[in-house]
Amino acid sequence: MSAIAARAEAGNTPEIDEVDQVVVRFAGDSGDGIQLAGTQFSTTAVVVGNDIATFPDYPAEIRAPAGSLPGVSGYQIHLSSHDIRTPGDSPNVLVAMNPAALKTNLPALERGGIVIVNSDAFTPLNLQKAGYADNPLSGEALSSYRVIAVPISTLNFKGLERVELPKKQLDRCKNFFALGLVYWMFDRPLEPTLRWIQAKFRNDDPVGEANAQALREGYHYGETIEAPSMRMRVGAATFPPGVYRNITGNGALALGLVAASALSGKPLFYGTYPITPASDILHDLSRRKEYGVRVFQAEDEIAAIGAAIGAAYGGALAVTGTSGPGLALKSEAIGLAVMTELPLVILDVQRAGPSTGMPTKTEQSDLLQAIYGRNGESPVAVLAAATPSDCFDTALEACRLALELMTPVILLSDAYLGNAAEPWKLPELSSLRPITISHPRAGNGFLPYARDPETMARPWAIPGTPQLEHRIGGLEKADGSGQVSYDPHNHEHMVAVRAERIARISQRIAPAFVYGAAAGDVLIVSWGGTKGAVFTAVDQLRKQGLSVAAMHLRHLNPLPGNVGEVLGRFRHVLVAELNRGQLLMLLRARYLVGATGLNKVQGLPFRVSEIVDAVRELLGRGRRHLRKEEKHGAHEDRGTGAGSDSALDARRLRFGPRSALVPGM
Amino acid sequence: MSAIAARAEAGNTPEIDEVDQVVVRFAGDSGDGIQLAGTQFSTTAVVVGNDIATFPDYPAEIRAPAGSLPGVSGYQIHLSSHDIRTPGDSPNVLVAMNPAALKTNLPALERGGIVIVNSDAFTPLNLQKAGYADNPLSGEALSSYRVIAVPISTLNFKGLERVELPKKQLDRCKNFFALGLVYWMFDRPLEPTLRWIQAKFRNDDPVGEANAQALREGYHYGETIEAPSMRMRVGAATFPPGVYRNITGNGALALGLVAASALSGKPLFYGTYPITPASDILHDLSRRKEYGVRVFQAEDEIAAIGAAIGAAYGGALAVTGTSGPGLALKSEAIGLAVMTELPLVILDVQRAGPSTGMPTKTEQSDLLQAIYGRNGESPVAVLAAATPSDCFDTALEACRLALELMTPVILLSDAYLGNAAEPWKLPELSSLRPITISHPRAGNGFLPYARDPETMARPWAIPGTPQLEHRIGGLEKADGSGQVSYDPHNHEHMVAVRAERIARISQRIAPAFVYGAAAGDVLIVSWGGTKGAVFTAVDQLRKQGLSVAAMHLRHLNPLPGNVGEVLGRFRHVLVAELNRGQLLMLLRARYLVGATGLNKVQGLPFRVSEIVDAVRELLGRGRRHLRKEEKHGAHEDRGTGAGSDSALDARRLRFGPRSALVPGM
Amino acid sequence: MRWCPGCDDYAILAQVQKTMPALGIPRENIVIVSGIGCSSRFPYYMATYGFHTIHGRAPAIATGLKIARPELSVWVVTGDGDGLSIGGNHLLHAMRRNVGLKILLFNNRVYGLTKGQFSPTSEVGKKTKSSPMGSIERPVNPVSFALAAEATFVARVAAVDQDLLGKILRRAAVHRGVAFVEILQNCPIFNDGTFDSLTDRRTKTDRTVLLEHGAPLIYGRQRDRGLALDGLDLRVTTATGDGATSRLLVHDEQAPSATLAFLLSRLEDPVAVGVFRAVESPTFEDGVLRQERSAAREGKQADLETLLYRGADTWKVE
Amino acid sequence: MRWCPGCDDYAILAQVQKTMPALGIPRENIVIVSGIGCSSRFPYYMATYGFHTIHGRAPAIATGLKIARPELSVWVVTGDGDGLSIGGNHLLHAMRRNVGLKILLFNNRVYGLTKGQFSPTSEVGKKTKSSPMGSIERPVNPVSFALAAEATFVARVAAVDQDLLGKILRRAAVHRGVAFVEILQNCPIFNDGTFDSLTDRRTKTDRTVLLEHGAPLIYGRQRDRGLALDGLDLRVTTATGDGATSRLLVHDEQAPSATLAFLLSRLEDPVAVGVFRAVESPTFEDGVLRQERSAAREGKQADLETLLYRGADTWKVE
Ligand SMILES: Cc1ncc(C[n+]2csc(CCOP(=O)(O)OP(=O)(O)O)c2C)c(N)n1
Ligand SMILES: Cc1ncc(C[n+]2csc(CCOP(=O)(O)OP(=O)(O)O)c2C)c(N)n1
Ligand code: SF4
Ligand code: SF4
Ligand SMILES: [Mg+2]
Ligand SMILES: [Mg+2]
Repeated sequence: MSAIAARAEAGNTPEIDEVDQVVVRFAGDSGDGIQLAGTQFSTTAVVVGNDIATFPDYPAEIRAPAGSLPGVSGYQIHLSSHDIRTPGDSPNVLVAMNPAALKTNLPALERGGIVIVNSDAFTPLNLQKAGYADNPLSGEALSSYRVIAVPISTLNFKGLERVELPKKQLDRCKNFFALGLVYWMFDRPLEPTLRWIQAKFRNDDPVGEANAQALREGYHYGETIEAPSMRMRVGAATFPPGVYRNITGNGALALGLVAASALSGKPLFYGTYPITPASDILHDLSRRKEYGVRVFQAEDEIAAIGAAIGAAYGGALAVTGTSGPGLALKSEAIGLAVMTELPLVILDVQRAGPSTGMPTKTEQSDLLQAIYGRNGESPVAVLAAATPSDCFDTALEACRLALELMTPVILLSDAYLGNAAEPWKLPELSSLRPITISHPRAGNGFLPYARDPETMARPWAIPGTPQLEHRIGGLEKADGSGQVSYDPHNHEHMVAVRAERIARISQRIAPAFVYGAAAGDVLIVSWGGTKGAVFTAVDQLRKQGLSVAAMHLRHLNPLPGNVGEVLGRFRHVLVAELNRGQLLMLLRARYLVGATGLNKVQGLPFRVSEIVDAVRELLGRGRRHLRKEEKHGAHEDRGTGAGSDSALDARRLRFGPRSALVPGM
Repeated sequence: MSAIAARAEAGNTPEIDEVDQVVVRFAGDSGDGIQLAGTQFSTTAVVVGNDIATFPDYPAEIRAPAGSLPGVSGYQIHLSSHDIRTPGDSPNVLVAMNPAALKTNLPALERGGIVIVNSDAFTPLNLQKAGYADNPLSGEALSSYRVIAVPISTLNFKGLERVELPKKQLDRCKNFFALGLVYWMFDRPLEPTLRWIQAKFRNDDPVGEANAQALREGYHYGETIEAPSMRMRVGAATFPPGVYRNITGNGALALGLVAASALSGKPLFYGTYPITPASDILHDLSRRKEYGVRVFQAEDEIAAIGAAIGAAYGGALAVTGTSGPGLALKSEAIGLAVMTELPLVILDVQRAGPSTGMPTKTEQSDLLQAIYGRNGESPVAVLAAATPSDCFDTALEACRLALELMTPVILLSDAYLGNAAEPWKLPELSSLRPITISHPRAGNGFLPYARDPETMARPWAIPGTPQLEHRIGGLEKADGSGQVSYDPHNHEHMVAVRAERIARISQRIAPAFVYGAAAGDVLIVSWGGTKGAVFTAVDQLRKQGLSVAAMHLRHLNPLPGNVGEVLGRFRHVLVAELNRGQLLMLLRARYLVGATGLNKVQGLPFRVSEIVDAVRELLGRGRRHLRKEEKHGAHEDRGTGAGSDSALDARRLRFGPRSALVPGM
Repeated sequence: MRWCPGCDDYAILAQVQKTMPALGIPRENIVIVSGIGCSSRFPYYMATYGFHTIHGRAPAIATGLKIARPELSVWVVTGDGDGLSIGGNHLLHAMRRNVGLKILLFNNRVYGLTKGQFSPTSEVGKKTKSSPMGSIERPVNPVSFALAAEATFVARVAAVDQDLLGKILRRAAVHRGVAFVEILQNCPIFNDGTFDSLTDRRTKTDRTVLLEHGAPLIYGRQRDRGLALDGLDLRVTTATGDGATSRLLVHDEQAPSATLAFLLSRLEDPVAVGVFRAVESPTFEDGVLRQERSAAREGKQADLETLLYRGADTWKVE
Repeated sequence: MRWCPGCDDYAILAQVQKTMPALGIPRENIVIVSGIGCSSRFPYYMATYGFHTIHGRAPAIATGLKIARPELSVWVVTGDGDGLSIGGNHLLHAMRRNVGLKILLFNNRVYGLTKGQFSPTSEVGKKTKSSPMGSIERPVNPVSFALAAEATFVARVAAVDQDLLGKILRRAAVHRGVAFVEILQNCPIFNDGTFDSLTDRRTKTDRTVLLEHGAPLIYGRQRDRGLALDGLDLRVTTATGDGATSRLLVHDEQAPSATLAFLLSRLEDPVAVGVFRAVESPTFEDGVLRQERSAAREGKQADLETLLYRGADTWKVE
């Protein structure tokens, strides 16, 4: 039970509690403006000085019917007076705008938590759509929570009586009413949101007026509630000095690309085709024409990467962005970039697969596709961003590698990172290292596949340069001259060279950073958006006196040079990822390490507790099974009938039981 | 030195030597009819009762200029009076129709071997095109070989004086002249080839007449040669009783698909887009309309697999075929077949990559693409054929798995297998097991994602069946109902189910077969077209008293159940493949076995001696380095300069030095 | 259902649901194949067989199905992005081959499902999330595209024009060969009102001309305007007064050449709706069946034994 | 060089090599982008920049290059398979966008490089390795396709008609916007003689009509035949005798509507060669530059500091 729930139960507390941190989730119909309410709440939190982490969880690609379960949109915010890294495991406060929102989100709420519901929405029809036989507001269903049932729709209408707008439009303001109420509850200023409304709507636009008024009404309604221990205050966190802004992963990726363009002096070309959850990068970059960013919305993903390859050939900082299905389509063209050794950055904002899968949900299941998903031996560099703001740094690094080493680079993000927001301490401009590129100039004896002795990069001779006219293409090249070659030994040599070009990156990059114990019982290995949950779990486990550390990898191909050595320092290696064990396989193959996987494939990020429990289990101290699937045995039985037992066996066989570490060779 | 070279040197032998086996290579311009001569020679060998194995080695996709080095076409035949498995490491006899053919092929010829050259083609221009400063026929260049220089063009013209055809066309018959000479040398009957000519040309067609005449002229010319120890005879091999035919891998694949159609009672649908080296399957199946085969040449590879998926949904035995770049394009659509659990066979006749690579050359570098080259967790079954005739059995098995388990299956062949030929003992019709399929019939409560408890296959309800109307698609499905579902636990469950469906295949398939020692020092693991070379190497090594065995895998995903156990029985595991270690990675990851790779990436199949040497080296008895790349250090230095040393280090690091086996878990 | 309130997709669905049962095709013989997009969710709302495939590939998948099962009634539902952007080539080739598919392209001139980027049918200057300063691409005209691709039945109709939609759906259903129908569809969320002037009762009759085979091209609230040929161009003229009708162009959907249809497809004021073209031509699946039958007729045996033992030179080892 | 002896690709190469230097474009500013096919080996034989890419994607790759570097002269070389089969969609969209590419499509009506399968331009009934009983697909007409895709410059010429080829190449080079040229190319190995009647000296003048802007459409050995309009169709008529010329249609490559060009593109006897259409329209790359300049003009700052520190709400922690 969190401090908040505990206090709420105590029932007798000062008017406004000071709490360390709180997790709030807004939930409602996708038409209810939940994402907007959530964003406003987090902006205000940031203004007030909290550290925050957010997790917007949209309904899927489809437009959901009002009041239905799949139509529920959620936005979770973790606010804290200290440093936090995840949007929180389970909300302390849930705002549910209708029965469906309550139904889907209640299981996540902590016991004893606070539920604010729009009681007006609990109509027989809506209850039925949500699959409630009885109205949960009247029975015992919510007895273990603190319920604040507010007729939000009615009160909102009443408060907006004087605004001249159709009823339908007035009703759309109820998210602001709810937001106002939550602001009251957390003792937040209304100004930041009022300012936003002012900027967004013309002065005389009644919609702006209605929203502002609804917000105030909600706040004032709070004042009238007669219930104890409802209000709390989360103090400001101490941040390192600097200038901050709030940023999502997709926003940071876009900024990182534009920054790389500035740092390299190469114009940014972004070729893409819209796809969830990567489209926001397109939208963002489309608005940056003054930076010389040329955005090309192509007819499909193949044309998008094709255009990017053409732009790279022409001397641009060429980037193409997509999600998993689009990456699959780009496979063949990536091979062309490998063969022609052109600089190219490929963004994959991963989503839950296979196939169309669950397009708005997060997953980390494109790693092996990124590394191996092409014909022939065609190595590329693969990186993954760890947090929303790390998307900026990772984008910079991907561009740097691509441009300095003349290679395609795949950057993996995911739906969670892409949409989640956090405060970001802006880098000092002076700390941003320029990206150095030198194009060869006119001269004799030009060899398009001559190589830099250190980086093995070939020269980037761009059209328009006199005397360097040359031909490149997808057929095997003779090293040096770049002429088409079918010589068997040249081919073997070039295959080795292409591998080596990438392998050498491990000499350029920082060694993998180990967080927590330097050696000991358990090393959790992670990559991508799971970093926050993993590091938080390490903190908790270490507080529990366990010898645990985490190694989070930004570079997946090649791996940093020290990985094998670090693995060897721990008794157990647990590889935590939102897939069925993709990094796990790479580590086992390369280091012959008997690592175990902690895998979750639910379209959701890890909860901290899942990692904590897994480590305790691994050390024989846990109370539940390690493998996620086993937890849902009942569910599985339903589907597979007699098969489920052997299903588990087969899976266990796949990577073996939690085994002792076999040191890497 | 082979028996043949030895005898030739002895210089004093009976008129026609009896030899055990011989390797002959025809080489010349792609316009010289080399492939035809080679095919005729092998057909005759087969008629005479030899066991044979062939290796056609075309010039690349490009039309090569006459007389140039890249324009050389080769056809190697191994004929033997006993059971053989490879086209032979190095030819004993080389027929070189011009200087370029001599230049490219001489290095492969055994010392002391016989060279037949068309001396007419050794003109200054041709010598220059081949890069010969001096005419090799006049200097010492060929002193370690037995050279038969024949003015083939002149003699051919003379012999065809009376045939009424333009000179250019008469000249085209010189391949038949050369073939006639080789028939004389090996004491072969002309009848099979004469019969072929008769069937091919109308009786009064002067081209047919010219070819037949040229063949006879060549033979008779042989009679006039005054040189000792020129002729040899390879006796008939003893084959198990049965009916035989000669077959290439692509031919066998096509036959296997049609046979599977007959055995399953499902019409065959083949959707494809032409691509080297898979196009011959298209050509073959296009001529089988009487079998109800519907071939669709689509506008691209995506449409080809799309159409196949549509046909599968409609109830056909649906197949799509391509090579590596085409497989890359099909990635996204394969994911759809995974999600919709439709039966689909995907053929990949691999070629040297990456990108366009070397389109006519062989390689095994699409294995990881086949297993992992898609977004999300999207497992499919992956099989590989081992020999040309095994393509038939593997095609049958792929179809059986797809149809019985409702899953996409990828079948890997390669350019070598596709074009190589061998005698094939036809299966008894009664030995071909029917493929059993049951479509659900009209009825209530139909669940499109209900599962067979054993195979986990969902029902194949095809349009046209009353009452089973249902919807499928690429969005995540609820198990059972097949409705779109975003439920986190359902997703996790379905991801597990899809994995398990494939994993269970290991219970249906035969355990991996071990050839040679049951346990001991070295286990060579191989897959695909390398089987012949590996098994032959095992024979040789065992004759040398070494404790060696081979495990050849037809099933790459999932692996047979006994693999881990077999690996554990050997001190060293050597994984031989024509890539940089793809199966090696899978085995190391899964079994934590410290296996070593024997890798060759030259666009060419293994030579037996390369495997023999590698094993001896592994056991400390060899005389050369293990890793192929190291052998070409000089070559590598040329390209990478200072980098090559660390290149090797990096590679060594990658999979470690030959290490002791860590038993699988 | 899962479209936004007020989406025209509901109107199309309603009409399709109404029309289908009247076609006399058993429900189990109808298959609806779609790609990805709001429009492509269509199969879920039909009680027929349905396949919600991947983005842009529905025409290819439907082609395979139709070749394998020519007796089925195969419908493709696609959008302006699905069908003309990523899937343009498949659509083109399906039409060129005259595969007997019924293709419904819901044109809302925007990418709906991905929340509002410009599409290949968006107008020049269109401001969207991905074209904040206006699109600079000249739009594809779906009907012209279908005509150039040699489609044998080509029509255009607004979603809300329920009667005409029903009529066209029925005609498409019975057409032998490919039928292409562009359906003008409003997306109230991301591109509201884009076809308003063509569908609004007050402006519709002045802004659209209904194509009727054999009838002169007359339109306008008072039916006082018409179209006449002016060399190779179309000209608006009065449809009343002396000799007016004789000046007017008469629509011929069966014209051997597609020129008239092509001209009509490009009209912008008025916009032509109805059937542009309806001609007969051998279908792809008929060609497949014909060759199959003729191969069988040539007396070629087709059983396993023939396949393996008689297809090539064999020899026997005793 | 690596085409078969007698291949028409040599003729095209010869003319391109002859024409390019005369264009006044510095060699280093010329880039030839090709796909995969015999035709696509073209860049290797030019001393300019060249990119031999992957099958069908050359128009997309060239589009990216042209957007990034509008000042370059970017040529696309493609085949009937590369450009109209796998690459049809990219070609369509490049033309629709009016990207300033010069596209040469070598049409030999067969897949040459993969050794002789039918292509999207092969005639119905064509027997090839993959259509042993004859192709059942209706061919695409590349010129009609380009016109429907709104290409602003469209021409057709036989490879062996060197003078005309040269003339057209020069015009394509200076055209602002996309230029599409179908080059009829004989493949002596897999499709020998497919255009013989159009290129053979004896039949050529009777079988082809040369389009000349502003001139009446006259052809024939004696220049005694001409083309006249018959409603919306073209009709062959005599070009001599009373009032003949006034009856004849006059070619207008600049006609605002593509109708005439479309009609001419479909002629089969005679076949039209020359420039079908040459009109002006804003190019894609100009649109890109225009928006870029106007964004800059709006006075928006564009440096790293603005990007990071001024683009959004920030706050300072001391
Ligand atoms: C391979 C792939 N690329 C991109 C997407 C994302 N996507 C889904 S629908 C769509 C466009 C839909 O537009 P349209 O076809 O006009 O349909 P509408 O939603 O407007 O009905 C896109 C780009 C995808 N699902 N798959
Ligand atoms: C992805 C992919 N699919 C298929 C091929 C095989 N392929 C190479 S060229 C070609 C067709 C060439 O035809 P065309 O464009 O007409 O060129 P031509 O050789 O006739 O000049 C094909 C199918 C390939 N290289 N890549
Ligand atoms: S986004 Fe537009 S097209 Fe899609 S469902 Fe909503 S209204 Fe309809
Ligand atoms: S195959 Fe045909 S198109 Fe290709 S090079 Fe030879 S003649 Fe030319
Ligand atoms: Mg749309
Ligand atoms: Mg061609």
